Amino acid sequence: MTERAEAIAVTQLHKRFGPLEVLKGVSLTAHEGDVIAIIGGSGSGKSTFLRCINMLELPSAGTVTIHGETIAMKKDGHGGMMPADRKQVQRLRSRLGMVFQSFNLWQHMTILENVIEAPVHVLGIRKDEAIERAETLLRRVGLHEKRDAYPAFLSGGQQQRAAIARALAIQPHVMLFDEPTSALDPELVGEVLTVIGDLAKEKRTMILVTHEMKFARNVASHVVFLANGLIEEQGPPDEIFGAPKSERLKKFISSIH
Amino acid sequence: MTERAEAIAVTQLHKRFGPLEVLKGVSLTAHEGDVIAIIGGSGSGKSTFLRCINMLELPSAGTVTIHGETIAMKKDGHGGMMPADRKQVQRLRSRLGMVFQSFNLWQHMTILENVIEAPVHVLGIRKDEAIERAETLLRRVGLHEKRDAYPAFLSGGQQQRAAIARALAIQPHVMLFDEPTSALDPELVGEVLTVIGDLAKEKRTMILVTHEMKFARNVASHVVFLANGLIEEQGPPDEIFGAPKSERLKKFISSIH
Amino acid sequence: EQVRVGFAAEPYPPFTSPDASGNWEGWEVDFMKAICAEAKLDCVITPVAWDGIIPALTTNKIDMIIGSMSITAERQQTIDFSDKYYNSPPGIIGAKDAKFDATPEGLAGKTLGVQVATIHQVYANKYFGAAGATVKEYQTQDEANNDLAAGRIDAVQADSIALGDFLKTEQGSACCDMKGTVKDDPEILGLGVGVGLRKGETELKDKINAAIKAIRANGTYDTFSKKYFDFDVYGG
Amino acid sequence: MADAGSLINWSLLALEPPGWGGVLLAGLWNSIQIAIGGYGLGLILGTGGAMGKLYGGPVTKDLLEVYTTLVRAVPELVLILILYYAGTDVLSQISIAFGWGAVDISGLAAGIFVIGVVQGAYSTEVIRGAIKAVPAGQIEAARAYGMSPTQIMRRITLPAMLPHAIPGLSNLWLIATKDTALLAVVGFSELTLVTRQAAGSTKAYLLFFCAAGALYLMITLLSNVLIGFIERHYRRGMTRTA
Amino acid sequence: MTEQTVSAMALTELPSKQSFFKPHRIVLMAIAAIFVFCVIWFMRWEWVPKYSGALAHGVGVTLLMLFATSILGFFLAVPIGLVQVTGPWPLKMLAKGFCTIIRGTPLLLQLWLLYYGLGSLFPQFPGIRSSFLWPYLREAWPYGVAALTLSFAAYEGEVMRGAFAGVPPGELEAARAYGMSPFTMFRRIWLPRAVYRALPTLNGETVLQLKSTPLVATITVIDAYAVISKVRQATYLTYEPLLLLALIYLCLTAILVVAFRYFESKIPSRGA
Ligand SMILES: Nc1ncnc2c1ncn2[C@@H]1O[C@H](COP(=O)(O)OP(=O)(O)OP(=O)(O)O)[C@@H](O)[C@H]1O
Ligand SMILES: Nc1ncnc2c1ncn2[C@@H]1O[C@H](COP(=O)(O)OP(=O)(O)OP(=O)(O)O)[C@@H](O)[C@H]1O
Ligand SMILES: [Mg+2]
Ligand SMILES: [Mg+2]
Repeated sequence: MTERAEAIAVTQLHKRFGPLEVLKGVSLTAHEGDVIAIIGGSGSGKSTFLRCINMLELPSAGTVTIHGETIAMKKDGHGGMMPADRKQVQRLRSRLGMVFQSFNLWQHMTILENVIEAPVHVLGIRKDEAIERAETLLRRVGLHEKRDAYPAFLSGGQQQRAAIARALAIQPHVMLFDEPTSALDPELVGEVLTVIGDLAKEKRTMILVTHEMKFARNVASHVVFLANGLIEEQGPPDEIFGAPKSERLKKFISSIH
Repeated sequence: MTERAEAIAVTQLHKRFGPLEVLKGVSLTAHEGDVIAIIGGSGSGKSTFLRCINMLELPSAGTVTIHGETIAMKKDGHGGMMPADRKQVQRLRSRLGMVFQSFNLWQHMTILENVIEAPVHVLGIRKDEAIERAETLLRRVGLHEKRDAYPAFLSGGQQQRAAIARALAIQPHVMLFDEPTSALDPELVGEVLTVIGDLAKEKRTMILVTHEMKFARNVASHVVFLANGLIEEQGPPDEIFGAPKSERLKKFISSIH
Repeated sequence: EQVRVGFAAEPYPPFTSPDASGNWEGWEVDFMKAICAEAKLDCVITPVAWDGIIPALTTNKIDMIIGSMSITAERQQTIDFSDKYYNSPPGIIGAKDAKFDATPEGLAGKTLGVQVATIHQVYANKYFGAAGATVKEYQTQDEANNDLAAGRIDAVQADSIALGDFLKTEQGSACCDMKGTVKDDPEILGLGVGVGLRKGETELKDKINAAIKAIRANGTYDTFSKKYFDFDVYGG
Repeated sequence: MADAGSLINWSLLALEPPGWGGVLLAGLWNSIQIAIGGYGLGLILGTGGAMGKLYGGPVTKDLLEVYTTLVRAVPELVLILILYYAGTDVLSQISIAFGWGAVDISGLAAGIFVIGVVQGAYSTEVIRGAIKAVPAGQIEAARAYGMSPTQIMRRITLPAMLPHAIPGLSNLWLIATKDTALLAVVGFSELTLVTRQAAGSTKAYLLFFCAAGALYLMITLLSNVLIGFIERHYRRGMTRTA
Repeated sequence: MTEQTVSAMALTELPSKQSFFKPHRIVLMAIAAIFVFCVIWFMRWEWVPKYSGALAHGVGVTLLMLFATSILGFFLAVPIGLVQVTGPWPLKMLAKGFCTIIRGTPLLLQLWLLYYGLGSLFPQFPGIRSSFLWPYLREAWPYGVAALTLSFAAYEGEVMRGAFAGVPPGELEAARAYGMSPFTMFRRIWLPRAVYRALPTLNGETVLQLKSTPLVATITVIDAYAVISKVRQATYLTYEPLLLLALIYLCLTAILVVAFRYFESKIPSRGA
């Protein structure tokens, strides 16, 4: 365990929206190869936590360290914080592959164009090389024959798999998933979970927010239960699901099943 | 039974849409006070039959007699039939209160205006009198306090009850219901069925197309099973539901439960 | 019976121009009043767009044109004219500090402004345009003058009386002076200015001709002309 | 230069002569009259046109299609010239043919006619779209209660389509007010032409064009306020999201 | 027939694509053909050859005006639309005010204001008169281009505002999440996405712009309309030149519409 490098370290993350304190000091470390599942009730701050990691939300306090590099923050004028160096944020973001609940594929580009966009225009990879790599990825998520289709013509499950390929294309250190299946019809959930499961088997570092408890139990190496902006309990999936300690978690697990 | 007058008599009604013959000769008589439930599979022609009664669809052959007055038909140029006298159709229509599956309340009028529209502008009743009567009706369907609201601001159940009040306002000889509850959420179905049930208790003549078998069994005096454009079986509800004879009806009833 | 008298809706001093109360005044307005009084016609002033004034006449929007319209053979194919009621040669003005003559050679390479649908437009295109001048066509005389004063064009060809009036204004006297009159070409420049009439309305034409004769004979013509000109506008 | 001073000579805008304010306002009044008249005529033509396009026979439909296509494809300026000369000519020919005698079409009437015909084509499309947006069930319900076709049109279809038509119709009104300016090219004394006259007579071009611009802008802004009221009134039956 | 008259089906019916040549159409077309024949036969067209060169030139000027001002106007419209969506409030107000003023006043007036109003001020400044710009400021077309460009920018600016605002925020967020800089995100995602959305409206606006170009003739630019005006004055014909002009614009509009349809068809319809 100890020999594996730290992929992401978050310390004492606070986030408030006006009067509402959504995160009240959350610390979490993901080593390389970890698959961390974040669970918790609606409004418990799961999405906010994930979005703070890549600065889509600016934390109010706390630090985020990605692959050993801490994002430098400075005070903004209004009592919050903002990145001191925009370029650093852009660089570190390109090491995190985010997959959104609602896919957010770029509708004006074909699937292939979606996948090569960030490699070419952010990482500066040559276009033919990017295409080659993209085709491999699309084949892996089973979408190779759809590469020239526009997102609007794909089913939700296919769109989400394309979004996963897009995230993988930047060869991220860590993949972040925010409820990647909750916008899908039940029949389509399976295909996306299979792809994510395969990634987990490859020991790719992942942090995923999910409501699919069975899935979390199967693939996660570590489960974090967020409640009221704090980590109420964490541990290996068997412990969390098999022998929950806190009352809240017990109630949460029973309500889910 | 025999002393009661004929409210509606339909004889040998045929209806074809291009090559498709939807009704292949349906005859039905409703006496005053009858509550006739029409049941049948999807596409069996129930709606078409109901719509032919008030000439929203023009029958291809057959006669419709309302309260002893037969709608005069003539040949149109294309092998079909059309009413010989438009005025007669308009007059007879105003004796039939139709309640649609999708309510079809007039969106630009308040509930009260919806209810008085036909009495004032078709029957020529004085406006204050119409309002008085409308208020009574709205109170009866439990919508009195909503009389100045616009339909878009009402729930589906409330809208359907308003539509029933609107149909009752013309003091129709016969009420026609075409699946009045199937556009409603399950929780709202109850309120509408209660209102219709009350009407049935008052011995108001009604023909209703419905998928609510339990309801049909409770309120109908006579049940008609349409299949493939013909009346496959008809009789009192207990016979139809309790001891169906034809194979089709047996299958239909078992599939519903 | 009402007779609608059309002329250009834009200022064309000193012949027709609107004043601040919305009335029209000028020599031609006085002339119109005089002949209408003489011929016992109930005339109403109907300003129309100059470039559409002949269509306006032929499509019955107006009944006659009193708008400094020269009698030319070409126009006579479409409309009729009364006898002439004034005549003045076309002149050319230009910026004071520019030295050139009102000849094709003098104007070569220069930009010359004219009003559309006038004899000046036809003339300028035939003589100056062909000799290397750029002819720029304006909807109204006033705009041509204004562009000359603004230095956008080098010269303006127009009726010498109208130009003289412009040169008397503050703007005109500051910028420009008369460069001379152009060589005559009766076929284009016509035989003076007449009242435009629809073809075939001979009765009206006779009335007008009689009225013109009458006001010239009884001195009315000279009386109102004196208010504007110190020379004989009727011409030779 | 002489007009450097007159650029800010506000007295030129005085309402009484020698100020030209009165003339501008008279021009504005003419513009408004034409806009209202032309818009009204356009609405009548548009309603008729929409009916014809929706319920008319095949010949009516095709003819109306030609009308709306032509009018929408040819510049207003050209249409105004054609209609001003040819249209009014044809009108009076028709009137003579019917034995009503030559109609004396005033500039105002011609302006209203011209703007009206142009507006008619646009409102036809707006109203047609709005009528098509009325749910078919609403009309079916009216038929089921025994309303006659004209009653349905008057009581149900037209009022029900209004909320859908109002945005398009308000746009058309703003276009109508601005299109009146094009009548300047046929010499009609509306605001733009009198502005040109005033500017030409006084050489204070900038002042008068800005003043006229302000007047047009005022019409637009006032109309926007009014349209807001109307829209709120007619959309009261619709949900906020609709 | 009444049932068909108010038939609910008629309300939802799409334009029938069946046969273009229905019996009544053939009759109508025959009538139209007779009409066209009458127009050609009985009206005077002998002037056409004489002016065809000038007319071709005029159409060229019209098209040049159209394309120059649409393209320039579009480039102006992008920032105008953008600042209304994201800009700081002073810029937002400025853009909004600009759109309101331009859209609230007639283009003809704007044109005259620029050419006769502003244009007659310039020569009063000797500095301008002696500058290299003067040869252009003397001409009429720069004013025409300026007025048409501003007008297009204002109308299209409103369209672009809607288009920018309509791009789903999630797609922009995705761009940020992959480390795009704000400029890259704008160039690669936001702008193209907004333009695709605006394309159908752009078609309509361009046709409107074409229909506005003849106004430049009133400030001495020789476009197709001006050439026809010249014909009218030279020939004293009332109808024929105008009919030809209408036909020319009809063809130009048709070409524009077809061209835009072609571009639109290249874009995924469900995606746009
Ligand atoms: N931009 C924002 N402004 C204000 N409040 C916000 C914002 N984003 C989130 N919140 C609030 O923060 C709280 C946590 O939100 P978050 O989306 O992180 O919850 P979640 O755990 O992801 O819930 P869910 O399972 O429903 O997605 C909620 O109460 C939410 O209303
Ligand atoms: N206007 C029409 N044109 C062509 N076919 C039609 C039309 N209206 C109904 N049909 C066809 O007629 C058949 C019977 O339709 P109808 O609506 O009467 O069935 P139904 O018994 O009411 O079914 P459901 O329970 O689904 O409402 C169906 O096959 C339908 O597709
Ligand atoms: Mg969430
Ligand atoms: Mg049905």
